[in-house]
Amino acid sequence: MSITDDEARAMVARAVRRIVPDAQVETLASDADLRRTFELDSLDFLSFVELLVNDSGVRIDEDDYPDLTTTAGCADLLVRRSA
Amino acid sequence: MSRGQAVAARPPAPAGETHRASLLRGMTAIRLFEERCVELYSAGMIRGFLHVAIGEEAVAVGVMQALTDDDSIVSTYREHGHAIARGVPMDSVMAEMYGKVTGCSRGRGGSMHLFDVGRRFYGGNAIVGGGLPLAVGLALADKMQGRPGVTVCFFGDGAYAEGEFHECVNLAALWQLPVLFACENNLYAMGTALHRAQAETDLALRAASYGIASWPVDGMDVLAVEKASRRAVDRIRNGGGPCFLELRTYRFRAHSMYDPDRYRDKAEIARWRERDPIDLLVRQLREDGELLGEDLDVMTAEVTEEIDLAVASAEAAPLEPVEDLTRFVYSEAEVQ
Amino acid sequence: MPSLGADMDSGTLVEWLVHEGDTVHRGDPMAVVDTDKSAIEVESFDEGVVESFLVEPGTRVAVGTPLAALAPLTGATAEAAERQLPAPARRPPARKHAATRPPAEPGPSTAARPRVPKPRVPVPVGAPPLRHHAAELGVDLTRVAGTGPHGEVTRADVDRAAAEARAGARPERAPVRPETAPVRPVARGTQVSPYARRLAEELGVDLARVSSTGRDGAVRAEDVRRAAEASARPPSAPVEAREEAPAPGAGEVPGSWERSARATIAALMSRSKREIPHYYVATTVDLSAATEWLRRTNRERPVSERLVPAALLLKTTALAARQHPELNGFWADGRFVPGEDVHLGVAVSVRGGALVAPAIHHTADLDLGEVMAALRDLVKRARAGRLRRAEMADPTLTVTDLGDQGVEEVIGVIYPPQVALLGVGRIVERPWAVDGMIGVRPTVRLTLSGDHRATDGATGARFLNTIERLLLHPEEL
Amino acid sequence: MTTATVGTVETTYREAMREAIREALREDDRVFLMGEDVGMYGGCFAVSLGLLEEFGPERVRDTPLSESGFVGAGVGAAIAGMRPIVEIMTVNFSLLALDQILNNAATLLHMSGGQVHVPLVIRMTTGAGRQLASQHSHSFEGWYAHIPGIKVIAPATLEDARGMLWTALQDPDPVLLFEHGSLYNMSGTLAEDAGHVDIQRAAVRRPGRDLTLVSYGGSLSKALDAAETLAVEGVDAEVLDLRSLRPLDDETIMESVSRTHRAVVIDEGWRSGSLSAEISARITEQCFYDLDSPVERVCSAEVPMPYAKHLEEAALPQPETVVAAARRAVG
Repeated sequence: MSITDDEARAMVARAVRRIVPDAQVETLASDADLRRTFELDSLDFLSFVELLVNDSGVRIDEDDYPDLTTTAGCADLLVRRSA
Repeated sequence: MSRGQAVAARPPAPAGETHRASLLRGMTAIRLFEERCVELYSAGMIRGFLHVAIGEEAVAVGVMQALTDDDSIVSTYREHGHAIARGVPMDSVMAEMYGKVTGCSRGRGGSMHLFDVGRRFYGGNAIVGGGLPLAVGLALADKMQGRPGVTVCFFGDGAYAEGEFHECVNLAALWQLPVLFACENNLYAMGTALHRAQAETDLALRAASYGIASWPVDGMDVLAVEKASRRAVDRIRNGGGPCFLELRTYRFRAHSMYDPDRYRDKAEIARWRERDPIDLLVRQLREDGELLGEDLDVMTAEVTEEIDLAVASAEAAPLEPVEDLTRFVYSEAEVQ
Repeated sequence: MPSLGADMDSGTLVEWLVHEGDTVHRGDPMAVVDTDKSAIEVESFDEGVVESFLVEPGTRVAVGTPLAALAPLTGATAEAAERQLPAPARRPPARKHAATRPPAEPGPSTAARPRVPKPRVPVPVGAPPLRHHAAELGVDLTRVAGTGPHGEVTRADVDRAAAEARAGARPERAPVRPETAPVRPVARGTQVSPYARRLAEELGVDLARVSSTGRDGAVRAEDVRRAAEASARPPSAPVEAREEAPAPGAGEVPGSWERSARATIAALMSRSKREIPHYYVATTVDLSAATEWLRRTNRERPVSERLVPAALLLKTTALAARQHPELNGFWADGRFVPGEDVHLGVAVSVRGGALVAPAIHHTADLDLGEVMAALRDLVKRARAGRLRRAEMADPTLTVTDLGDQGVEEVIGVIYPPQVALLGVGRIVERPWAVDGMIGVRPTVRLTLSGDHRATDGATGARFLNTIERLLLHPEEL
Repeated sequence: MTTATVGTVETTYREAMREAIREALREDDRVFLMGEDVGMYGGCFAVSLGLLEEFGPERVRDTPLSESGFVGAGVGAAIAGMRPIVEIMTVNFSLLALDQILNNAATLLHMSGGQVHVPLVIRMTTGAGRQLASQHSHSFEGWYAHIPGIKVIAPATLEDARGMLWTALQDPDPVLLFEHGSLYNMSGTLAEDAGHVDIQRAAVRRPGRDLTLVSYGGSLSKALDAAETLAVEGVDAEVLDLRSLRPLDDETIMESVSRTHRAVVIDEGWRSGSLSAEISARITEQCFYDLDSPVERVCSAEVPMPYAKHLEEAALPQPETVVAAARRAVG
């Protein structure tokens, strides 16, 4: 079933908050670099990707990582892949 | 609290006092004792809950006439009259309400839980209907050990609605146990009039449905109560099975000291006061010449003095040491 | 043998109610069976003629054991059976729990008389006179305060008076008090609270040297903090050298836990620099084979089992530590003590600045998937403050991977009492000469800090070369 | 209730609870109040005074003294779509109805495979401290909090007395609401539009750093008093009000204890097998590595409650015994 843009953004926010509980996700610009803003190391980022996959059911490979630097990027990928 | 206390601890009746005069003395003792309690409660000397039976004295005195030392009594939280009529000394009842260690329950029971095992007075019970199963148990033990005792269980029209009443009367009838179910029907369960709690208000009629002898009795006439009680207890002692007496009586005061008594109209109370059990007997004794001139005043003075002594000794009596707080939670070694 | 109760697994045949050759219909009672709870009539579920009994009365058989053989109704007997059969007798539905019918009493029934208990002779009124009891205990009745009704002296009062008289001689064992007084744990020897024990681990405080100031003799957090601060100050250093904790309000004041963790690390690092003569050797390793292998492997693995480069580096380091045991152990009492196996310490930065280096046990024996899982679990628990004592206590060699923080080279300080530390930088695309040709390769810079008391630079260099060789053939890990 | 400053009213715990019942009766015609002497008598503790006159005998129903009978009837009415508020005069008499509460109210949903809901609220007065002796002074919240299938709540403040009932009535499962007998006369200010409150979260009534005092219902005020005494001695105690006894809000409890590293649980039940025992076990299970001293418990002495005042006070948890326990915990 396809995912709307809002649903995708919510999934991204939820995933970030699960990794960094006190993250101010609401005020985050949709083009801000997630890894730098929240100091996500490679393990955190892997967990982040894992959460997105579980939530959305969409397949994400390492080659997709470059698209996942920002919230907008993540959301677009989720929407595109689930259509 | 030693066991096997001699029963009659009240000062002996003056020589030559007729039986009916002694009934009057008994009722007067209860009336004056409870009126004093009301005063002491208002003065803050007695605390917690206090339920007086002023107006129902004929029931206590009348029923007790039919009992011997072998018989047992289970009462309710409106129990001062039953205890005193049974012979529990006034000073130990008063001390109990002062919370003193010389009280009949060491100050741990208070007005609602008076105990005197020596006189087989197995306490008041604050859970309405809570005493019924105890009475059935006591009667069962007496019967199984071949003891001649009868167990009287006092309870009110309120308890009549409890499931436990049904269970216990049925059980007693089923096993033909020596129980006298003494229902003190004062028409009110705290704030609920009988007709608002019972579809059928003739309690004696309904009790008969359990296949036991069951009579209504004028609970304001001590002689009628005595006659009915003797008839019932004799029937029980001769193996006639449990009996039910609906003692139709009335309490002149509220349910308890807390009760603003909004649920009864004054006219009804006035009507019942015209049949005050003490006035009824006094009038009769005067007509038959058994009560002359100031005999009543002398009796009243004697009883009042007895109450004064009881209050004085209660005030002077010691408290239970706090270290004893956890005693008697389990039976101690020396209690056989 | 039917099952007649939820907890029934066998039954005893009591008697037959039919004879061989009888015709039985559905629902006819055929036998009586005892189920340990009661005897129950068993009915036939079929029609037929009783051919033979398979079980003798009195024998116990498991549920399901056939009891009798029924021959099918032959023509003649079938019609006969049909005719007398009333309207099809519906078998009474089997009651959910077995119908307990009164047992068919074989002999003259002696209704069991309710057992009348032996009449208990009521205690004779008036137990032995109090005077006699008092005399026995040497108690003067006149001086005893009575607590019975209206002041009467009771037996308990006499006993209490006697006990007070014997106050000098302590009763051998206090009477067992019913469930009233809470039993307070008395601290024997130096008992240590769990929180204090955890703090001691983090602050590197040796509990044996901590004295308790707590009222019940237990060592508490405060005692451990005081000990940590004391050991952090080198005894000779003048007092003012101890820097005060930042005044509250100066920026974000780290919570008490972080402040204490900071104190721990300060103490540890100062001791390391004071006591350990560090030497450093470094090399840059070509990771193209490793990263290519990783990408191919990860494509087949579900996201939950995907590997990160750090796992690869940990595995190769562990294998290298096995080949160079002199770097894998501790410096204690002036000599090198080898670790009994390779337990790699992984430096984890906990949000809020503190740093802990818990161990992955037997790292060399784990396959890459297991190393990855252990790494993820360790980091998660470290950040939640839920590390186990063992993990904190004994890493044999520590790896600090600050690649994620973006630095290319890490020249670290060894964690005493270990004798080596591997610093790992960021994976960087660098110009790289291979067979005289220039290309671009993903590379990482590895730096080994070594304790010169335990090993020399040459050992460190050989260790790094081993790691490099292992990384060229990732498929063999 | 009298209007104090703008937007708030001077009221008592009893009046706040009465207003909650009145609101429920007014807003939802499925709601009715049933119990002994709740109508003509106005309620044994005068909580339902005036409600019979306002809503009539159908919606404010006096019952015979048959606890098992009328509590069971409440269960039936709830199943059939009503939202009864059954008042059992005191927790002491609830033992007569324990079978109906446990074997019916708490169990029907599960037994019926999720078909039968019992949206029933049972209110009971609880606790000791008024010299009512052994049979009238019990505190069985811990027993009921043991039963799966029901929720158990204990309003200790005016806001909770006013706001918990409505939320409980919306709950599809039975909710037992315990009112400590000593709280009825508690007075204070309440927002005029004080609304409905949640019934599952604990609340920090006094933030602190050095230890956590866990309490509920009638014990909350004793914990707050103890905290003030401790403050003078330089010990900064955090006071938690559980509000919900089943389910227990573990998250709030553990967050606090893992921060303060010490815990004292105050509970009027008897120590053995009490609610405080459960809370202490959970703290030891979930915060073991944060504990700097054993979890302390301040409970009633394990005796039938005596009548005499000095004995009852000795038997009950008191601010002084809480302070003593706190000192032991801080070590």
